[in-house]
Amino acid sequence: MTEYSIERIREQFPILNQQVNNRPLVYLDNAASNQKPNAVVDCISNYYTSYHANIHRGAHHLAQLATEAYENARTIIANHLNAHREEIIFTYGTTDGINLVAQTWGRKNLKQGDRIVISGLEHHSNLVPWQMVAEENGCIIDIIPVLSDGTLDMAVYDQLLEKKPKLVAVNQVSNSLGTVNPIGEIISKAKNINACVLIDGAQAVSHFEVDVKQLDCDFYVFSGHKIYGPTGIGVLYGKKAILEAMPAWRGGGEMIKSVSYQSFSVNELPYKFEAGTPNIADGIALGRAIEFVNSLGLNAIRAHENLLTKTATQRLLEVPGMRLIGTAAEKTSVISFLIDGLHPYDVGTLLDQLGVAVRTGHHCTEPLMNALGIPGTIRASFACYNTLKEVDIFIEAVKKASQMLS
Amino acid sequence: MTEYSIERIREQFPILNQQVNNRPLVYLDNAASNQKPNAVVDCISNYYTSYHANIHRGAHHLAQLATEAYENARTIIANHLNAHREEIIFTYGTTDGINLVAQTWGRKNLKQGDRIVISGLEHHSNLVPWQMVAEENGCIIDIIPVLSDGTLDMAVYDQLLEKKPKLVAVNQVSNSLGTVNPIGEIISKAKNINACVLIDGAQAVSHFEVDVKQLDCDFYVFSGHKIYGPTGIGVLYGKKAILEAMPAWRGGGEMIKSVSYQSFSVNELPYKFEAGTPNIADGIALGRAIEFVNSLGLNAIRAHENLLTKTATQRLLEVPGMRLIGTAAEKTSVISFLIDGLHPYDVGTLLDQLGVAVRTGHHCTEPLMNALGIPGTIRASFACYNTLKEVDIFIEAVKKASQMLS
Amino acid sequence: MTIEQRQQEIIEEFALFDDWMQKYEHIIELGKELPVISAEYKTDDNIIKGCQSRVWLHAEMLNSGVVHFTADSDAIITKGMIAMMIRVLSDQAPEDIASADLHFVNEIGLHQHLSPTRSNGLLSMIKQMKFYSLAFQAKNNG
Amino acid sequence: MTIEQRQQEIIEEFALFDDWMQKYEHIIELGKELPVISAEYKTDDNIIKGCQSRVWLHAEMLNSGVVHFTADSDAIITKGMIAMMIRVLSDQAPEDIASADLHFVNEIGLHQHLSPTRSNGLLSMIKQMKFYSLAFQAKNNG
Ligand SMILES: Cc1ncc(COP(=O)(O)O)c(C=O)c1O
Ligand SMILES: Cc1ncc(COP(=O)(O)O)c(C=O)c1O
Repeated sequence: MTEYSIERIREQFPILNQQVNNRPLVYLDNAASNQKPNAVVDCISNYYTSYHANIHRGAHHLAQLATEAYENARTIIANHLNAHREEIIFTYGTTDGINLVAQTWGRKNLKQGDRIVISGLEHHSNLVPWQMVAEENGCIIDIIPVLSDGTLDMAVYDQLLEKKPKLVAVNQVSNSLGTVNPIGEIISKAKNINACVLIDGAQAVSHFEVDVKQLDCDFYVFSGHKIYGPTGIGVLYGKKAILEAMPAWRGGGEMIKSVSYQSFSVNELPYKFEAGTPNIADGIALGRAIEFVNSLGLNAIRAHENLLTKTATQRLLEVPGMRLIGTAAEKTSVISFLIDGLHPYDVGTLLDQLGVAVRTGHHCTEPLMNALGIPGTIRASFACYNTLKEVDIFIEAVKKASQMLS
Repeated sequence: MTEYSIERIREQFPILNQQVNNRPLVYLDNAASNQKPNAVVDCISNYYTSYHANIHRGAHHLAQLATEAYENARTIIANHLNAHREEIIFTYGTTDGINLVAQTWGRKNLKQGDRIVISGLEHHSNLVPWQMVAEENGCIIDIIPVLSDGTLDMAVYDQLLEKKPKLVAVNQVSNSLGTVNPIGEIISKAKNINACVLIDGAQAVSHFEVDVKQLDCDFYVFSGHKIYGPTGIGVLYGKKAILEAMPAWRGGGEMIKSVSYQSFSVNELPYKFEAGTPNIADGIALGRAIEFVNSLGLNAIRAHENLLTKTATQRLLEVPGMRLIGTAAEKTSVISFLIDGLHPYDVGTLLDQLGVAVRTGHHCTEPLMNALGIPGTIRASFACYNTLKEVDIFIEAVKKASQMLS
Repeated sequence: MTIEQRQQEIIEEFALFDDWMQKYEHIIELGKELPVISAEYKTDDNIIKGCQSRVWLHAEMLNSGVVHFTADSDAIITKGMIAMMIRVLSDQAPEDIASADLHFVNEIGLHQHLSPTRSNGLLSMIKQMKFYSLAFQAKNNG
Repeated sequence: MTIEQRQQEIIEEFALFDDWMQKYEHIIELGKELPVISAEYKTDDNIIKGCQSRVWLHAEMLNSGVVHFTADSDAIITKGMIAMMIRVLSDQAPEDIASADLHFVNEIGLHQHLSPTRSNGLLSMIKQMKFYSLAFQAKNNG
């Protein structure tokens, strides 16, 4: 492994090199979406300026180049997750992927009275799709409660499993608190009772290597834009046998083997779930984004992010009235906090004036915020390109904002 | 209006300026996907290198810039179609848009025994989604037959309307034959019996101005990549009252007003149908693509394309055994043809060797090909940047290929 | 004073500030000084829910024919912005409120707080103020 | 001749051509010369459906222990490619067919015809040829 050179990394992210409100931008909204290295941006431009064409079935040169690049991205992703090519479905994002599973596997297999277990930490995208199926098919959703430190109450999980749920759907990492959930344990216990397991990896893929075979989950979903790739593209991994047994979702070109005015038959995997012209450019660029993280190494990225997170967490405690939300032992580079008496929106607004971009609000986990009895949090999250210098600026900015508001 | 300067237009499409198999590329696969002007490509790069952030709810500067640009694109599209902002739903493409309507409006309103009218010219994407709903809900699909010249049998359409279909779903322009359908008449007759009307505008938007209010259709869908915009983005227009009455489709972040562990309430239009992080970059770039076509003027583009199409059609008849498929009086710049005794794949392969990119096969209209009793066609289609010189090269290439294969 | 004169007054006030910090300190001050909305009006009925901060708004028509607003927010910067909105629009004739163009927000460089993307409830609050005014006006004319 | 020797033969044959046109003329010629598959084998059972062109493939195990292939296509270039595949793989031992690396396609510059994107049925045909060989081999050993 080469040395982790933060300068060389930042050179690849020109967006970071700008002033916001006359201050250097400190971008700490990475859990919402991280920035894209030049390699990814150039990959998109290069596609459009040299080999764009609609893919598959095209007998001409550009169509061939575009198809090869797109399918090559699928292979990169498959290798990265330790999956087979046919198990990698291109979606438009995590939300799209979860809805795909809910509307196909879910509507088919979840029957009246069946139970679905999700965690209290879930993003709306891993909650609402299940509420929709549950309402349609008459299922019951059980919630694994969240303890005060932001970890899941695994004792209750064990009890919920006794009710023999058909599905367990949890995130690997909480977007609001950064909690890393024990998905190994969650999956193996669910497998013991033959429950199907979906893992929402949106917040995990930019921090951890993921081996779906070893995890043994049935579905794994993530978004390109959270792993230094473009918006509008995502991945659904599914075990081959399960994908094969699932009905198709979107109908249209490409997902069919044969069509008459009366009926259609479906194409083989993965195309069965990829109706219409796909997001070719961003699919190719997602492959490039994965090569980017692998070039740095996810372990190296995580070590760097851990240093930033630990430093920032300690120094935040210097701020009077500081209240950290989510203090699990295992966390990614997310710090959610509140300051006594101050509204997150006010703090966020002043941080923005100081050039520091954080997110405030419920982070699309409204039920979690209600369970914790808070209106939302201020959330700072670090990526591979953030620096200790930026941690300093962030801390000073929080202090300044806190002063102005008190 | 400024003069139509083909040189100045081509300068904006660097992809066209390349050699394929040692010959200048002649790109005539525009009906599958047209190429992107620099303005669109730069718009994407510029987004990622200067103001990418997750949109909506973000209190910081980059999030604000990104949100404004994305919502501004929505306004550009709304103005272009003469619709209201809330009536413009960003989708991931035509296929995604039609499935959205089929799975929400369709599943809710199409009941056992209800009839759906589609045309015999439909792309699989405007057929399979309806077959799926029809199978689930027990509906009947009626087909408006295609006459030998590639136009619709409007007398049969009148008869089908007597059976009081709930839905009429047709394309404005056939992708395989280029036939321009009389959608004004189709819509007004359908409205007389209160049928809902969906227009698939995928092949229309790069050739015609579209005024959805004047058309009075209920839904209008198209893809960005067919109007000089990026892949992975599309538009669904729907009448406000209908969109409001429709259930949501994808569940997740952004499409909700409020969520508890037990239930959710939906957000207002258009967000109700836009779950999850949208394709921000490509949404913004689609706005730019529409500004591009408007800068040339769709009438000017069409006049230019008509000249190319007319010239090419006449000259193709010089080729022995030439059989034009689709000879409607009103056509866009699509020429589908066969040469007696030759397989389309063979012709396409040799044209590719000669630098000419055409599409061969059934063009995702397999039932139409079967109805016409042909295995597929060779399809050449022109865009704003093609030239009379390229028509020459194309004709010579067809002659050469035909010679080699005979 | 007309709505326009009140806007001018605020613009002049803000012209005194050298930097954003003074400006925000002033807004925070205004927020703190905003008269408390009476508890009976701080109800769920009167809530305007932004994602980021919540706003309560109450409107009543006074006998003098002007609309009187009281409001509150859980966020202090939002509250400061509200204070300015009320200063400009409260106790004005409903037709003037309904047609008011609040250009001062732009001119003092705070337009970002009215962006729909902030979802702090402010934009909806202004819509709601105008809506109340139209309703009162209709009732008067009716 | 082994599979490898037959591949070398084809590579040398193609080395004679100066340009792509001669190459394709040769493939078209090969397509025309491909022995007709007997009608009884040109059935829907034996069809390999590409989107662009269709391929029919029949395989049988001869008493001599080699696998004999006959095939056809509706497209002449596909047929020419088939002719070469048959020339290389037909009448070889099943284990050799199953493990064959058809590098000649690359070397004569026609790999694009084996791309999955062409969907001309060729790639599936080769898969099917190997699959038959494996099946025959298993039967022999069984
Ligand atoms: C008429 C028509 N409808 C629908 C589609 C599907 O569009 P997309 O593949 O972009 O979803 C196409 C293009 O392929 C088309 O030409
Ligand atoms: C844990 C988690 N799940 C799901 C999502 C939804 O992802 P997307 O908005 O990209 O569809 C997100 C991100 O917003 C997330 O953090």
